[in-house]
Amino acid sequence: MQVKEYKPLIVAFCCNWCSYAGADLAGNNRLNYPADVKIIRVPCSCRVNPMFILRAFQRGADGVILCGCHPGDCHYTSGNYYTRRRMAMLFSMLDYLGIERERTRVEWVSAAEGAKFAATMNEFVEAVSALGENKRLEDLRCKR
Amino acid sequence: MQRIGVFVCWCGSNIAGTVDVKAVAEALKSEPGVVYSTDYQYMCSQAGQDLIVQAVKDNNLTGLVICSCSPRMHEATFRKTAATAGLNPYMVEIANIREQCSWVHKEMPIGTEKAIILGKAAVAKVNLNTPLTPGESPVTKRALVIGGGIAGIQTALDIADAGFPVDIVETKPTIGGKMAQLDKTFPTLDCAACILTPKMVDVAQHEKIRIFSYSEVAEVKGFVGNFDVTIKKKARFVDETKCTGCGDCVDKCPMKKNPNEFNMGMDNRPAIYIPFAQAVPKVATIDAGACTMLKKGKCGLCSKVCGAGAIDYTQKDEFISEKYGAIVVATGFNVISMDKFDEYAYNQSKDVITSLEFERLTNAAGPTAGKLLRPSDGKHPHKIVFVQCVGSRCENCAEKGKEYCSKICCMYTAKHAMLTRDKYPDTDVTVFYIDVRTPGKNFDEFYRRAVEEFGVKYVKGMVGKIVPEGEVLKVQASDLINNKQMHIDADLVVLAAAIEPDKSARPLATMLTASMDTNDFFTEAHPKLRPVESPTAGVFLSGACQGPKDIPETVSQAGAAASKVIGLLCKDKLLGNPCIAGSNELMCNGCSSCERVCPYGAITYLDKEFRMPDRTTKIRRVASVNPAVCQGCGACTVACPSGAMDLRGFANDQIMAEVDAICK
Amino acid sequence: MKMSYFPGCTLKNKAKDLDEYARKSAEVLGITLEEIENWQCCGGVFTTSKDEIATKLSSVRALMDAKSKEQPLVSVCSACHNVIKQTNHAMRNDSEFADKVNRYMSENEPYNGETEVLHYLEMLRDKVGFDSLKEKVVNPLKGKKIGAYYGCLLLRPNSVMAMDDPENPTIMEELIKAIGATPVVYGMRNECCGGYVSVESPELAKKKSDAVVANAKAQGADMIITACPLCRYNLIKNGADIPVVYFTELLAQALGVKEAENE
Amino acid sequence: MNKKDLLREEIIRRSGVNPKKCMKCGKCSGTCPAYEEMEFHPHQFASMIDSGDIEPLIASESVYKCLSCFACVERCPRGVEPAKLIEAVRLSVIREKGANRMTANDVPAMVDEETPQQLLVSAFRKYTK
Amino acid sequence: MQKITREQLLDRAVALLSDGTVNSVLGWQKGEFDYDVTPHIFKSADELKEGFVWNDFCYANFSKYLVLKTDRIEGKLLVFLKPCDTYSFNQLLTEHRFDREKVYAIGVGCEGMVDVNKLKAAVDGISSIEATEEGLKVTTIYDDEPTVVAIENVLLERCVNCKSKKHVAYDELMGEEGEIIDSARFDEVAALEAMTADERFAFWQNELSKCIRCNACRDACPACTCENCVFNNPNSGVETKAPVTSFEEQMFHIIRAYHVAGRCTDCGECSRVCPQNIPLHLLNRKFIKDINECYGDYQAGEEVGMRAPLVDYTLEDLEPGEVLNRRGEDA
Repeated sequence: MQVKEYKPLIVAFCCNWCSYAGADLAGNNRLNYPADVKIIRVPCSCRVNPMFILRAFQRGADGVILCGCHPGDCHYTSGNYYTRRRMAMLFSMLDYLGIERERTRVEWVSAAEGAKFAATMNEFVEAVSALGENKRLEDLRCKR
Repeated sequence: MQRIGVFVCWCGSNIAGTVDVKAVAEALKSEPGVVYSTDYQYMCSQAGQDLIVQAVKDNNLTGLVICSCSPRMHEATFRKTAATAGLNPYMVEIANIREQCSWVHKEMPIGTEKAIILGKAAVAKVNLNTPLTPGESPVTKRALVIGGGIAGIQTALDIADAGFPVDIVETKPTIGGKMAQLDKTFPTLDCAACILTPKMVDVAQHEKIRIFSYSEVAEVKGFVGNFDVTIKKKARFVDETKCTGCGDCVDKCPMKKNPNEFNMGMDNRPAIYIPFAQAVPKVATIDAGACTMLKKGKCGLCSKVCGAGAIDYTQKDEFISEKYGAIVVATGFNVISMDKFDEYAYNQSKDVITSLEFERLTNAAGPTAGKLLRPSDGKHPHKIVFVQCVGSRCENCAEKGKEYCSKICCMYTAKHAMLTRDKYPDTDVTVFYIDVRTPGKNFDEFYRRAVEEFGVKYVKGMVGKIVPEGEVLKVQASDLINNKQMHIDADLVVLAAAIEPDKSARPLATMLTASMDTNDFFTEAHPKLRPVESPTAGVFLSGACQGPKDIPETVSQAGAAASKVIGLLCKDKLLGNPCIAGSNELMCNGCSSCERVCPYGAITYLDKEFRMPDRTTKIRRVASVNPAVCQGCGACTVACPSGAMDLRGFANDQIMAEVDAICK
Repeated sequence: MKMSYFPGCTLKNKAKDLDEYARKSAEVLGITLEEIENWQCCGGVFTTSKDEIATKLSSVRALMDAKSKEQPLVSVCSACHNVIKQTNHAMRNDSEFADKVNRYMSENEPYNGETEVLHYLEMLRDKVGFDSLKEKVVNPLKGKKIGAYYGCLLLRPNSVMAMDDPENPTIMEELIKAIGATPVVYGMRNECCGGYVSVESPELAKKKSDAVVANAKAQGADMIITACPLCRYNLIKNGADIPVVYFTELLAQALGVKEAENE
Repeated sequence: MNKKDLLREEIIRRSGVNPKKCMKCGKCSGTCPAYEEMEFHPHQFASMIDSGDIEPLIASESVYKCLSCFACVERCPRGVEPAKLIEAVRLSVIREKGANRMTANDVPAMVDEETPQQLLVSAFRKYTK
Repeated sequence: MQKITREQLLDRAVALLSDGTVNSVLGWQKGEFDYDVTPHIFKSADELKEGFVWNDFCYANFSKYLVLKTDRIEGKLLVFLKPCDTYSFNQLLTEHRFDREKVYAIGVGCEGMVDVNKLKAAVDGISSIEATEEGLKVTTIYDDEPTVVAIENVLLERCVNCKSKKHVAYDELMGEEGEIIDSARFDEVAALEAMTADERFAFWQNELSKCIRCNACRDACPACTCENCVFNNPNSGVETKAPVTSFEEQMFHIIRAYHVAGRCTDCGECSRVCPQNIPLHLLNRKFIKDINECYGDYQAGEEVGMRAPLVDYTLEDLEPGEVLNRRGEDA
């Protein structure tokens, strides 16, 4: 019997001004990355509520990546600085709870960095695939 | 329940080559709310758009999902299509199945599967979309310019020439700013007064311009198009409407020994004074700290000699309130204090001066009537050393100097050196430099002329120590090219002191909720594309308050700021972006978290009365978002612990629905 | 008020005056200087190298001694002060260095730079106050035009010494005013006298010392005061033609604990 | 890492100074009181250490000419601290076996009546291991 | 044993009531057992004399009560605040959660409060408790001779790791002012951090699986004063009263800890009230420790008006990846 190849489910939140445009540029340049990545457009990385990320995990996402403008380049001047703190604290907490750190990531991708977007996604999917299915967050409250 | 139509675009083979568009249209048909689903070769073509309009009419659609190229490409197009079909333009969502699907994946089954998921997410979102209408706000057709230097003057003139009234607020008794203190201007060497004073007169005579001199901005409220500003007119103890500027009072005043700010303290002025002959307004001002009448009630001489009866010792600070549609900041710069650089002996010798002091020494209206004489003994200096980059480009001396390059020093030093050699060929002039930075039209040519035609000695190296000894200043410096240490007995040393934003800028920025960098220069909305706008809507930047600038740059930025202001004031109403934050007052805690993260100062708080379930009332502090100021970043929505703050168009439940659709 | 006192080797030999008058004057001003027992020589210069431990231990011992008594540590000699203050700064801010030292010292309680290190001049300014010093002056040194000579060790590096403006210091000028004399400010007052180089390049030291004295004289000084024995030695040896004395001598004189010398 | 780079690393670590911060203004050499006596000047120490060209510095007398007066450290606009670099090179020299520049035997010739102990102590610290 | 006596507090409360400074008193009231002490609003001197207590069981942090109670009463409310309570008091003021003008705060020195669970574990069948210099003299239903329990052995966790004996807010202080304490409160967090991810997961899975979602932690938490909690709000997208998903169930503690991050004063009420004895404070303390390490020391509530670290930033902040890996790759 052939085992079905494991395909991770990846949610990518991209800010409208830099990273979403970077993802579009990756498309324009036909740079491949796995279809496991599904992008959700937000105005700014600072719009991403930790609850969205937790919700994605809880609904079965294996990895969540948040992309925004590089620090200093935020369309709204300071949004990504808040993102940086919020996500640093959230991810550190998930790590503390024993959730694999490779499942979460923040990456700054500019509108010109189509190649970086594709490379980041390839790398992230690979890292998450290596971990396998995301069970821990779901099992955190269910000791078997 | 929404009635959603799904429209899958082939984009020729761009999408259809990797995505089975028919399968996508078919799959999305069974999603909740979807009542119509189809595909077409080019959705963005006129035929494609007509197809959408027809489908809306035939099926009474309330929301549209377009599976096509990136929303950055055609979102605006399809919103217009929706409007044509009689829908609210914000009832459209795009599933990006080209750039983020067909173009990055190769295999049809994989592309199709992903396109369906992206389509489902868009459907899930549209289900929760609500019609949005951009807010409108009126525009007060009057501009405020803060600062009356060349930047403020130029901006005010340009705005006023376009027909809008402008007020200039200047903290000094006269407009003119730093440029009025300069002698000649590089690289053309025209006299600063000759080109500036006519502009000052234009300002004074312009029927659309009012000058509030000796005044400060005390309070700013409101937002773009609707600022409420309180201006504090400081008591000058002279009735501006009566004073003719004849100067009789100035001549008679017995309190003559007060440092003359206009001449950088190198000579004295009386307690009642007019800063300089071409001052605008040409009105006397009494220095309350120096006047014996005001301090002790004795004297009153100026009042006695004033034929116009303009002296008023009882004058009080006056507060004026005015409405403005736009505010231009033009607060300019100052040279930094040389106190912390006493290796250059600025505090030990009068003959060590800053470049701005040198300007006054060479200016015909200056303390020496334009003759270059040493401040200590009035002798003509025969050996002059110029030191560049004093306090500029300092890495770790934040309390001493500045990390940035002050930009103008290379050129004015070349100018000073050249003019000195031109007027006094017997004077030996040495300039110590780290780098000579002359990017600008005719700038490097100018510097080369100083060296090649005027014989100014440029030495690559830095002065390490200056020791006053007797009549001379012993200058010890390095000459890096010749690898030697130099010792010069100079008569005069001129320090190219770094420049810094005026001290009034920081409190002003707070009032305006305009952001600043760590050096207290105002931040622009975008460093390349919006260089004369502050991120705060309706606040514009002119001149050196935004960064070091020379006169040509300042004037062009002043004009650019004016054109932005004119563009704003031309509008009768401002249409906002409807995708903005809004607070649910029933859930708001009034905790101020959202206010603290808002980059635009769009959030204020109101005390609001609420009816409680037990029929009592309760007054609570709740957040209120100003729709004209909010730009819709969403930072507040995450800072809000109770979830009261949400973002229209990207609401919590909408994004959550997208997440759910993708992760299903 | 009692304070720990680190005299240093020179003050016990060639510069006994500096020591004696420092103590006597302090007594008048209500401060008892308690000499640290078994102090060891500071080493004269602070080695800035991060991997030098041994040469800094004598300072650490003195600092720990003062800490155990909960007293500030006062020194008069500029060199001792410089070495001790820099060592203390390193103990406070360079944890790697402090760890190594503490391991070596193996005392019960690690030392982390807690002691307050004061130069005698700082003690006068910050603990006594020049105003109250002025009140205690019995022989104001009227008419004397005195150039204060700081040299390098008192002021630099300012990030550590933090005693005064390193380019325009005033602490000694304030002292001169307090004892009734007139300070003469001159540019060379914070330049080097030649220091230890005088052992092998006396000509360099001479050049440096001459420049200092010439500048002080040109600006009108008829006397130079200093806190550093080596500065004084270099200036005198290289032919200073105005008196070069320790500041403590003049202080003692003004406070009436030293007989005025025949002038 | 080759020997040259090792030496560079060593000097940088020991001094705690980053010579890359130097903007080559030459203020250190403008301020240096021992400039005339030095073959290599403070700004050259920064620049040569940065480029790994350290052997000539080690071979030069310049390391003994620095007065450790810290004027260059105080006045450097970029916080490069040249005196600490010179000190680090000097230590490389005197820590070599037998490289002490001064011995106790030299002392009698150097002192006079008034020589303060401080002078000898400092000189020993500077010239010997 | 507390240094301040019940009588001292009582006298002062009665005096403030009678001179009209305040018109009611938020204090502790005697319950069924000596260790049952409940918050109560006293309206009169008689009521106070009857029911007011001050002893080693007055652990409740009153700050949160001010949010609800100050709106409901006429005039001023007198409140007694232990040092740790004052931090919550300031934090709530920072967040404009009550009107300072309506409160008269008396800072009360505190010698540490007793963990009833620990006491019960030490002594079975408690019938009465008396505080003495030697410790708690506990009489039981089994023995005639009372048992003496040293208070150090039965202190609340938050008192064992007391962070401050200093009051940061009050109108009036009773007793001596203490100091901020350099406590070892982060040691447990550090120990967890030092574990492997698997061990941490096992630890937390074991702890959090005990949760019965009673909401006691949220209800006691002085930072959880939202007008409407996200978990009760049908529009938040996360509410699950009609449990179509188990999102709230699974994520409750993470989201709650995140929502109070930077605002939590580490008062320890969450762990104290948890009926399942889950060490919830270790979640909040993790955030506090991370914030201290990454953004500089910050104590919520130290001053009124401070900008909480998560609504602030610097240009040089660490990247999330750097924060995660700052102690090296995963242990």
